[in-house]
Amino acid sequence: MKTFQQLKAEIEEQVAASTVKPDQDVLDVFKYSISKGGAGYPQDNQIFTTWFYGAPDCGYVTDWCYFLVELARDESYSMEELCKMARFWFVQPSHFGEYCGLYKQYYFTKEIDKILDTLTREEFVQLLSAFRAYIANVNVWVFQYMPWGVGYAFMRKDGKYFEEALSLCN
Amino acid sequence: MDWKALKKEIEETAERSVEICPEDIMRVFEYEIAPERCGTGGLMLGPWFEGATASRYLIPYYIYNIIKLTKDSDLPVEKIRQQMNLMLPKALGTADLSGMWTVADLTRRTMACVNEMENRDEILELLNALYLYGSSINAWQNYRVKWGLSAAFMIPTRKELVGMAERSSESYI
Amino acid sequence: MSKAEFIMRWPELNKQVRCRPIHHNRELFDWFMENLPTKCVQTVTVVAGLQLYMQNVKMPKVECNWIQENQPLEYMADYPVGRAMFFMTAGHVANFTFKAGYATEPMPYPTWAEVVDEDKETFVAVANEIWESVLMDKKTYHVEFFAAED
Amino acid sequence: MLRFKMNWPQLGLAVRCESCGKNEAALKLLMENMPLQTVQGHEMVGGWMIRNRSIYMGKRFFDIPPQDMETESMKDAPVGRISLLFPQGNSTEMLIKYDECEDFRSYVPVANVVAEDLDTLKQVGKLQWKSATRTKEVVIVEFVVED
Repeated sequence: MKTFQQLKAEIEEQVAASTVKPDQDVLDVFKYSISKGGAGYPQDNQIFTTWFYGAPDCGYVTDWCYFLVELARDESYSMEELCKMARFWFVQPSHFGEYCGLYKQYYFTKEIDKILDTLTREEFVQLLSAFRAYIANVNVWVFQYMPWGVGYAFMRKDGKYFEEALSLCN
Repeated sequence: MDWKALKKEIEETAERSVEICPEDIMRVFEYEIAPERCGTGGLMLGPWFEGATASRYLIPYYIYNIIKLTKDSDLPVEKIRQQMNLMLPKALGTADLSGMWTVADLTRRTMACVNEMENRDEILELLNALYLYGSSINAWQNYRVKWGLSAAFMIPTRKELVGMAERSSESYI
Repeated sequence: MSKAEFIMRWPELNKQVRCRPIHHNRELFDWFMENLPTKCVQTVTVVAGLQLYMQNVKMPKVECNWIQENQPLEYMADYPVGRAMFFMTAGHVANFTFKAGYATEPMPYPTWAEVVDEDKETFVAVANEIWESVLMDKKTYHVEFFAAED
Repeated sequence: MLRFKMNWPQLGLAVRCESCGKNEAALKLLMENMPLQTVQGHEMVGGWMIRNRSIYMGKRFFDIPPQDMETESMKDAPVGRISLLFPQGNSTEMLIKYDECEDFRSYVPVANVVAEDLDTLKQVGKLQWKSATRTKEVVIVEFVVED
């Protein structure tokens, strides 16, 4: 079991490593389309649904952490309650993120889970803040690699568009 | 704000959405209709990806967790309110901006109601109605997204990756 | 003893199968039975494996009084075809899947029911037909649940 | 007046930024973390905005509670507005409005790109949009305090 300092340092190291250089997990899944955990294989060997559902489950861990840190400011929440909410809120989506190939973030989730009950309120805030910074980097690279240009084939439409289309239908 | 009337409206909307695909989903995911403000550059892939996610988190994930925590940890009314007002606004804004107007409207009015209600069981009744509706939105989105797009993004197997590596010298750059 | 079987039926396909309890989570099965009849739109999971996905199932009569963290779990990749698990179920809304084929998701869920062996072939055929629809012609299917005796 | 610069070394472009009279304490905290750099992105739902999804605040922990900061919707903000989203602890997102947009979501405004540099900002915004939707070039932005 890592100490609070060791784990925070390890997360910060990963933040530094993925700030301007690609996060390896995101590179694998979103640039190379590798299905590391088997996601998408049963559904026609495609990776798009893994991107669509896997990326946000991991990405929204930033918001789960944000909420937990805000609630930690409120002394009426005991550490026990904060730890329970943390486990209710981000362990499962982080685990799904791992299945989608984003291994490192779930490794951190498991390490955080191990020491969660030993943390002081301040350590809880510091550790989740560092973890949130790493997930934010994962988000950066996900949005960097997502093929947004495909959207040019699915452009916003309005009444005028469909009126013109209708006129061409008969 | 009459919470019973709102609950009835949400339940009727949810009941309808068991049978037929909700209007938000047909408008945004099927017909790609959106107002000027929705979708940077007019592209719908952003609203699809972020809009579907925001509406999935807005009700299925956040309301689900508030209901679950209320039951499991005996969350008092003021903490239900605190968590709603903390967790919902950001996702609500993105869902609304992405064209999920009914989802955003019903959620906004539920928040306004809960901020005035005192009886926890009644709050849970209202949140339950919203959770059923949000689950319907989640189900129909899962159905209506144009998954045919997936065919353009195939997973290379280990063997194919090795094959590509062997041919890499053939690549122009 | 509460009724120990429910029917899962797809009206648009005019097909149905029988479902019974499994070795654990019998109280979850009974809770589901107490809330029948009910129904929802039939979708499928699109990442983890071939599963029928029921995300908006109204549980009108008895509120959910359990959480998955307190229940025995099984790993989705391992449990048999035809078995059901509960996912984000709370209050008066159930959310669950029935495994219909090859699944790679290695995550644990509370399993609670299974299609009877004699009906598994029908079940898998229905699941595949609905999966094809989600990917291609987007027909709408519903699924209904009612106690076996009704 | 607090001042900093945004540099895009690979584009050979830079713009000057200054406090906008709102949330000055938040801007001070952010600037105590400079110099810093991040991979720049683009907003995909709300309109013509550069979106930096991970501004790492590793030197100075951001501890201003949200209720102590003024918010504003992006559609009401002037072009050139720099705003934060969920600033907290070691991380914040940052949105930079470089052209018209109708995004009614609320953000924490902290700075403006100076008027003389708005054309340069718009040029960078368009390059970022081209990267996001076509070229996928990785664009790094640097933030440096100006004395």
